[in-house]
Amino acid sequence: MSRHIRTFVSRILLPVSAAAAAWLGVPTVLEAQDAPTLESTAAAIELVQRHADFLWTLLAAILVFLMQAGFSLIEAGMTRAKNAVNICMKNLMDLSMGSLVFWLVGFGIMFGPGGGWFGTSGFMLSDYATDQDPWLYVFWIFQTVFAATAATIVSGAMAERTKFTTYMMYTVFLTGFVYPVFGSWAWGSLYKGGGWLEGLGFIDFAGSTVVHSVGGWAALAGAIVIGPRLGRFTVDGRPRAMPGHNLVYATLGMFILWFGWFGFNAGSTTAATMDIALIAVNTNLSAAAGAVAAMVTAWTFLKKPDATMTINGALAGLVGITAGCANVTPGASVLIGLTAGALVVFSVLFFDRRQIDDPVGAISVHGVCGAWGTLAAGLFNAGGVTLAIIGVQLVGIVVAFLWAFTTMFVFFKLVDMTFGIRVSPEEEIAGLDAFEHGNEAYGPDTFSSSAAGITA
Amino acid sequence: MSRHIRTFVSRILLPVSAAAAAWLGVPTVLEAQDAPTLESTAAAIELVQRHADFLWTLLAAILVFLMQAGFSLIEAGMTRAKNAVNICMKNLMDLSMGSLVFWLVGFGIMFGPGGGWFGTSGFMLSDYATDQDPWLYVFWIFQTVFAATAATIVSGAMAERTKFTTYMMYTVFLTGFVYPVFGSWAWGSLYKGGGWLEGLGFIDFAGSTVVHSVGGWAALAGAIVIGPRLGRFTVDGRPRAMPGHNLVYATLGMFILWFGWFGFNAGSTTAATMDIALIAVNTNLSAAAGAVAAMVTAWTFLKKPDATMTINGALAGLVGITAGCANVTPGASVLIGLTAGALVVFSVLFFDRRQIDDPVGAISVHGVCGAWGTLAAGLFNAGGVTLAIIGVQLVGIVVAFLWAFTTMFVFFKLVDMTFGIRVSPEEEIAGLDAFEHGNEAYGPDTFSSSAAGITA
Amino acid sequence: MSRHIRTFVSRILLPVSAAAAAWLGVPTVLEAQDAPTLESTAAAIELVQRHADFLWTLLAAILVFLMQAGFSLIEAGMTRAKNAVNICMKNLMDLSMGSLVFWLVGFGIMFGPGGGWFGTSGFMLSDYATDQDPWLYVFWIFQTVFAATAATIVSGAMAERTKFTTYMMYTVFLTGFVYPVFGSWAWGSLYKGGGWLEGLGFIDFAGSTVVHSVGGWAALAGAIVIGPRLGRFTVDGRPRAMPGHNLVYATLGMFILWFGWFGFNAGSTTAATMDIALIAVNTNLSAAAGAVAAMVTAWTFLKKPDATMTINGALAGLVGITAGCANVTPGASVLIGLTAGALVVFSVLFFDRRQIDDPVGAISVHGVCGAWGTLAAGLFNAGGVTLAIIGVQLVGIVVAFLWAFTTMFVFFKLVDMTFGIRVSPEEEIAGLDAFEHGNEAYGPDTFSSSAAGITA
Amino acid sequence: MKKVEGIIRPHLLESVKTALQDAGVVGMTVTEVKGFGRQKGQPESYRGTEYKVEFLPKLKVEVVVAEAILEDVVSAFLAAAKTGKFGDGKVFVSPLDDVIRIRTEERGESAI
Amino acid sequence: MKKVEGIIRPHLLESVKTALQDAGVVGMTVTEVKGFGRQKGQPESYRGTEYKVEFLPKLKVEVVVAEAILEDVVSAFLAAAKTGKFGDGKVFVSPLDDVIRIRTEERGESAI
Amino acid sequence: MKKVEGIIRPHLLESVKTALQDAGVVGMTVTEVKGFGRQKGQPESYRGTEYKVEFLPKLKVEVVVAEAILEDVVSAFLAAAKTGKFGDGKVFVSPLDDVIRIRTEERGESAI
Ligand SMILES: Nc1ncnc2c1ncn2[C@@H]1O[C@H](COP(=O)(O)OP(=O)(O)O)[C@@H](O)[C@H]1O
Ligand SMILES: Nc1ncnc2c1ncn2[C@@H]1O[C@H](COP(=O)(O)OP(=O)(O)O)[C@@H](O)[C@H]1O
Ligand SMILES: Nc1ncnc2c1ncn2[C@@H]1O[C@H](COP(=O)(O)OP(=O)(O)O)[C@@H](O)[C@H]1O
Repeated sequence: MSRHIRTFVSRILLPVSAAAAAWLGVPTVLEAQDAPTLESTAAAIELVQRHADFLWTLLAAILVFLMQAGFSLIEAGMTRAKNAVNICMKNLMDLSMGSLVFWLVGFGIMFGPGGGWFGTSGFMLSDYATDQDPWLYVFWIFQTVFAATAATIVSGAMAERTKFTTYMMYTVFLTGFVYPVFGSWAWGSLYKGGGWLEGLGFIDFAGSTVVHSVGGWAALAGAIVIGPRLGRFTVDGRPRAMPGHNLVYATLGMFILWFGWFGFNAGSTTAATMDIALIAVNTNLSAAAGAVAAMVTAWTFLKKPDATMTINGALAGLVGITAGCANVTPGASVLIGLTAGALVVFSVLFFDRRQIDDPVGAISVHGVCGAWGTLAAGLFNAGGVTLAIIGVQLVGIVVAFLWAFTTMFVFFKLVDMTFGIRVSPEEEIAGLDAFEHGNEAYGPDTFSSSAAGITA
Repeated sequence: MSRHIRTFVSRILLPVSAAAAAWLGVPTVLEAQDAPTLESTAAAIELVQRHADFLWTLLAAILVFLMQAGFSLIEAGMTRAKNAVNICMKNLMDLSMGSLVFWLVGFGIMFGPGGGWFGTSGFMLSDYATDQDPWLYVFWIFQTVFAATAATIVSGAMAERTKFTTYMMYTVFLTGFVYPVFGSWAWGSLYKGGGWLEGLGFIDFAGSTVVHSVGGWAALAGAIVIGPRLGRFTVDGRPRAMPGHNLVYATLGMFILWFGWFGFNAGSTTAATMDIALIAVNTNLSAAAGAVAAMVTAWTFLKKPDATMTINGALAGLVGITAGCANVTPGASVLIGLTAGALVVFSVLFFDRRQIDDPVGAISVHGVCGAWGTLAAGLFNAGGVTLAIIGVQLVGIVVAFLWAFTTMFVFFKLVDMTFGIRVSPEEEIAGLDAFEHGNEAYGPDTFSSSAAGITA
Repeated sequence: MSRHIRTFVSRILLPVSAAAAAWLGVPTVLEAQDAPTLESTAAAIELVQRHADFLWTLLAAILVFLMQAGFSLIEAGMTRAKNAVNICMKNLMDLSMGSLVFWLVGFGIMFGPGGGWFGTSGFMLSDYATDQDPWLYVFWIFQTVFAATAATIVSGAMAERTKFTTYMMYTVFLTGFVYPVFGSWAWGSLYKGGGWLEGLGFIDFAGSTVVHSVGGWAALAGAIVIGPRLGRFTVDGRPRAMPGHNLVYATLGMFILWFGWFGFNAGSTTAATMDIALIAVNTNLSAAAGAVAAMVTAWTFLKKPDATMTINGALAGLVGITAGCANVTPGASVLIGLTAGALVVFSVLFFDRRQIDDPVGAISVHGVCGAWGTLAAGLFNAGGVTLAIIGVQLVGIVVAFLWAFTTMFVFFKLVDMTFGIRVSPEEEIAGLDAFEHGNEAYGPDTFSSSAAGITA
Repeated sequence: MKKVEGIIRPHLLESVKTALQDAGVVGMTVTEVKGFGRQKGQPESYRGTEYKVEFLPKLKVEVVVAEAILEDVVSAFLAAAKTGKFGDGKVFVSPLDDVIRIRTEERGESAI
Repeated sequence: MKKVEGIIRPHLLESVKTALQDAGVVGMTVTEVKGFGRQKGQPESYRGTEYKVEFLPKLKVEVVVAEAILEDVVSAFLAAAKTGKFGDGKVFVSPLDDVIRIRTEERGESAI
Repeated sequence: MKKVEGIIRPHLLESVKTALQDAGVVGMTVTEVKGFGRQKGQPESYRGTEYKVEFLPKLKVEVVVAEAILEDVVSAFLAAAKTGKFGDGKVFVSPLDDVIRIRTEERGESAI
């Protein structure tokens, strides 16, 4: 943009940030005109640090943003080709609808001041008008991608059989109500809210419970209400394999999620500090340990090092360290990851045995390992562990389950009784892509070359 | 690298940046030897801010860089398997050739001082020798990935029928002449140039017009000159569906583009300021609104929520907010995105009806929505809107069309009359991968296992 | 996290970084209570710069992290579908096992103080307890992703025929011993070590030799010991084409690697300085030149612009500039890239002729071009070139080959004689996915829909 | 000996397989095919252009059988592949001169 | 009743389909196959190793018809699938004992 | 004229092709199929659920030949496709009424 526009921008819309022109060589963080004083210098330093905080928080948000692509790939890869378009659309809508809904209501409920139960103002970023503080913007985008992440967890667990319309109602309900309400209890004070749970000293640095368990328990409710995919279990209830259609997608998705998770965890400082180093180390070690543990567990109990279990293991390690990434040591992170990796394998088998069909293992990865991570954040607390700390952690874990599972179970039941939640067997067999979207993920190349076999 | 090398590097090649050794614990941004004075402190603060500006601008450039992968995926996914290698190679060459050509001539034309029409010096980064200011480097890389983006837009619109050699001539011509010349009119003053358009106060913060419309109108010229793919329209001119071969690629590509766009828009501050927060919020809201609007529009008018239209909608929202991302409010961004999302669907149908074959919708997304975004930057200007502002915006929109469409139309016509622009029908039917590159995107696995069916 | 937790975190675990609360508006980098003095201001400035250094180094590490996904895609894409899961699992284990092993022993060997041959302390991040300096954490994660990169290079060269168990032994051996030992010679002084090679003034800024050649020569040893894939060469020794199964994956992988390489090279400053600008420019120009040169070379000598060669060319340019990215000019970078791009094509043909089967060209890209890049860093040294400089570079190149090739050759031979290194012909024909992992990368969709053809 | 080819709906393969085994079939060969006929595909639309997929996914199940069990095999197809809706498919019975089992070089009925 | 199998070039399916319908065919089954014959593939090269793809993509169009329209069907193939260049393909006519429509269990000509 | 269909192991296509050419065959059509029979697949497991893949990848090689070389063609299959293990496959020989080469409209033996 031209210099003209930039200063214009700053003047009109944003608190004077003369630094915007730094590269032009003119002094900027300090008012050029008069000689620097100790006070002006001090203020300038704070301003530069503040710029760094904005930079880090925004970059972290951008990293978390890409996790949507990771979820799309892992979910599409671990399900069948005939439903790939539908999975992608669901993830895209979690993000798109989610962003709009969180802007309209979610953020206000989660971070607005309120009666202690949830926020009641600050909708549509209205606080900017009053405060003129751009921090609101960077904080909002960081929180928005978190909300979208919570929403997208359910998509995998209900894959291959859920009506697209119903799914969108769910997305609006979760990002607009269920997630922000619980969030206000644990994280409200990060902005203008304040919740009873954080008041107790609940430790959930980046959201093992607030984001992942809430999403995971919502997924559990959904999977129970909608029931398993046709043919997923034999008449006498034994599970039948229903292999995903592309494990390369699943692997790529896992790497992208791991990549984004550095922003998810380390970004939760929302400040450019040295704390981010330890957090990133813990995140990486726990994920690595999770992958190894899941692989070994699968190898031992299921004969082969199953790739999908190993992938789940890496994610389990990531979910597991999310709560405690800032208050445990690297050594503890390895233990947390190892446990999560083993746990996720048994959890997947458990839900299979209970005939709860979760094509991608979302319930086990996010729900179960989210709970484990929240507990571990207390158990391995570098500051020492007390019964009080453990107690508070358990309260948070239980409340999250009760809140998310109950509200979503009721919601899904109601929707099922009214609009219906599941597609017809005919559609399920043919695939949701054709019926819901009129698309096919993989064009019948022979039959489309020179559009043969197609009549306009 | 060893301490030895680092200081060596700084000494020989770069303006002293002692901070390079910060982590060694020795004071660095301040000259250690003598006690700090107010002046040295002030200078040090400026230096740290400058480091932050470099950091942000480079990171933004890196984000924009990845958009090349996004374009490759979206274009490959929305076309047929037999041309996937060709699409990938075209995108890789847009970036590779583009980088070299922009280094050789493009940058100088766009940002060098000149007679007002375009720059005439500063080729091959020659200014560094004179100024010794490394800002040139970071600014160059940021501008280079922008140029590559403009170039790659055309690749999708002319997909599945363009000669590879011809395509590379086009890339050189666009990144070396068409794009930088227009760029110098609107953005020249960002470095040492200066153009008449920015002089009028033209608002195009991150390039709805400079990058996207220019690329989009070039795409229109190309699509018209080369004509539709075989079988794309019936003899009586009705369009026939030619489904893309992988909508998962298309979705992943869209997410990667959205991801990179945060760097594209917020990075255009080329400074670590608080402005980046609002810009990122606007970018995200407009993209989300675009996706939702396109989906609803397709659902309403085309019966189903078509995935490819929804993907185009997200991109339409991104292109639409690019010009005004820094001078409109979040609320306005939502409106801009909603409009762009609806607009792109009708635009795609419009060009189909005119029998202009654009496999990926590049003309509608980048050309049409780029124009809309440029207008919107005036209409929703937070600083208030005047007829003058609108007038200038319209001038920019029209001039961009005249310049890009005309020059490229003539270019493509000339190339067509000389070298020929389109492959043979035989090649088009068999696919460009085999004929142009001697490759197949998807190895005939059965037939290649133990190399059966193949004779060396 | 709640304010409570944050300060808690800082207090317990991390050196006071009050800035963590910057966004709360309270002064932070300066102690608020007492008026600023020149000294406190100076210290505050250093602290902010330090924060920027942490930010950049961590972000660079995150970029490098994603290169694992790039390697997975390029290797999976250039091999056959029946081995895609195995390739993905190998890459995931390089990262996961690698992270754990490098934490346990590798880092200490590479950067711990020691008798000059390699480090002997600092295992499991133990130095943090003594120094309380979080720099260790950010430096560790940056170095860890480098180690994982070195490890993953071999995976491609030994693809489609190596036992999974054997591969994991290799990964542990390389990341735990071979890589860190050489690394200590060239880079030890970056932390607490110090090696004879850097003592001589060896220039390898980001690792053309330390990372890439070491990985490349290990790959050569592996490829020789394990021998070519069944059917790769005719009885009379002529190579037979064995096309990869997905060149779109390969292209995406290449873009992701290029993307990550900006972190790899520019991040090696491990400081937020202006040096990063030149480094990024050089990296981009060399990669671009490499791609173009490889394409032209293939076109000239192999009749067609082969996509896989062009992709190798971009990577060759990246490997080639890695050593000298900070001490050569942009013009020199273009020359280095052009040479690397041509070189890689002939190198691939050379190893083919010697019947050394390297499905992805890892030996040529990383080994050969790594050596070239290390030499070029001396030849094009902006500070001027002397015989001494060239001599030292050659010493480094030769020593790297002797060390990496010999140790790995012996290792692979021993493993082969004991556990066996290669899968059975039956398994090789059926594919490693089924036998090693019990998975198929691409679910037989028809045969899995409603689980037909499958009996639990 | 006869060759029986059944064109069936893909998702019914499992039950057809079982029915054929009950009828005494030990081996069969299955091919993914596209079928054109009375059954009309779900109208699809791509970027606003509607189109009918006229060639629908089917499976062709080929079984070589001895005359003796021919009728049982045909009935097995009818029993397992029938939904009563357009698109159930067809069974074709054609003559066969000889069968050879590659592994043992047996010929004729014993090779089936 | 006869079974007619035509091996054709993939991109000509549309016209062959139309020609067959004009000849009175209501149903057909199409399979993607690889053909080997006089037509030689475009020489390809992968990483510098040249190779000829000898097995080229073709479509096999199977139609079961009543004797009555056999000749029309054969001519339909000739009319719609012929380019005159190597690789146009072949038409095979073979005997058929019986046809059963699964949906209705009709047998013989009426089941076609 | 006869039609010979051989079901073989995919990786043996190359040798079968050569053997057939030696037997005088100039053209053939190959289809990727899934075979069910005595040979049992490698037991696989997906996320802990074991399953046997019963339908294994095979190739069907179709050749239309003149009676004269029928036996050589059959022996070619036996020679090139035999490993002696379960799953080698089968060769089916069936009658053929007519062959037409689309390119030249030749009919009968000369069209093969
Ligand atoms: N005359 C024919 N020749 C070959 N295949 C046929 C013929 N008629 C039908 N088919 C196959 O049978 C399938 C079902 O036929 P269709 O007419 O759709 O339903 P139905 O058999 O129930 O009348 C078609 O998709 C096609 O594969
Ligand atoms: N004897 C044969 N048996 C089976 N299929 C054959 C035979 N000869 C040719 N074909 C099929 O016909 C196709 C075209 O034959 P080809 O010899 O290439 O050209 P043309 O038929 O024009 O002489 C081949 O690709 C193959 O699929
Ligand atoms: N009766 C049959 N009809 C059709 N195809 C058959 C029949 N029996 C076997 N096949 C085919 O032959 C293949 C090999 O048969 P199988 O019984 O597994 O081994 P073998 O032929 O060595 O006894 C099977 O996979 C199947 O494709």
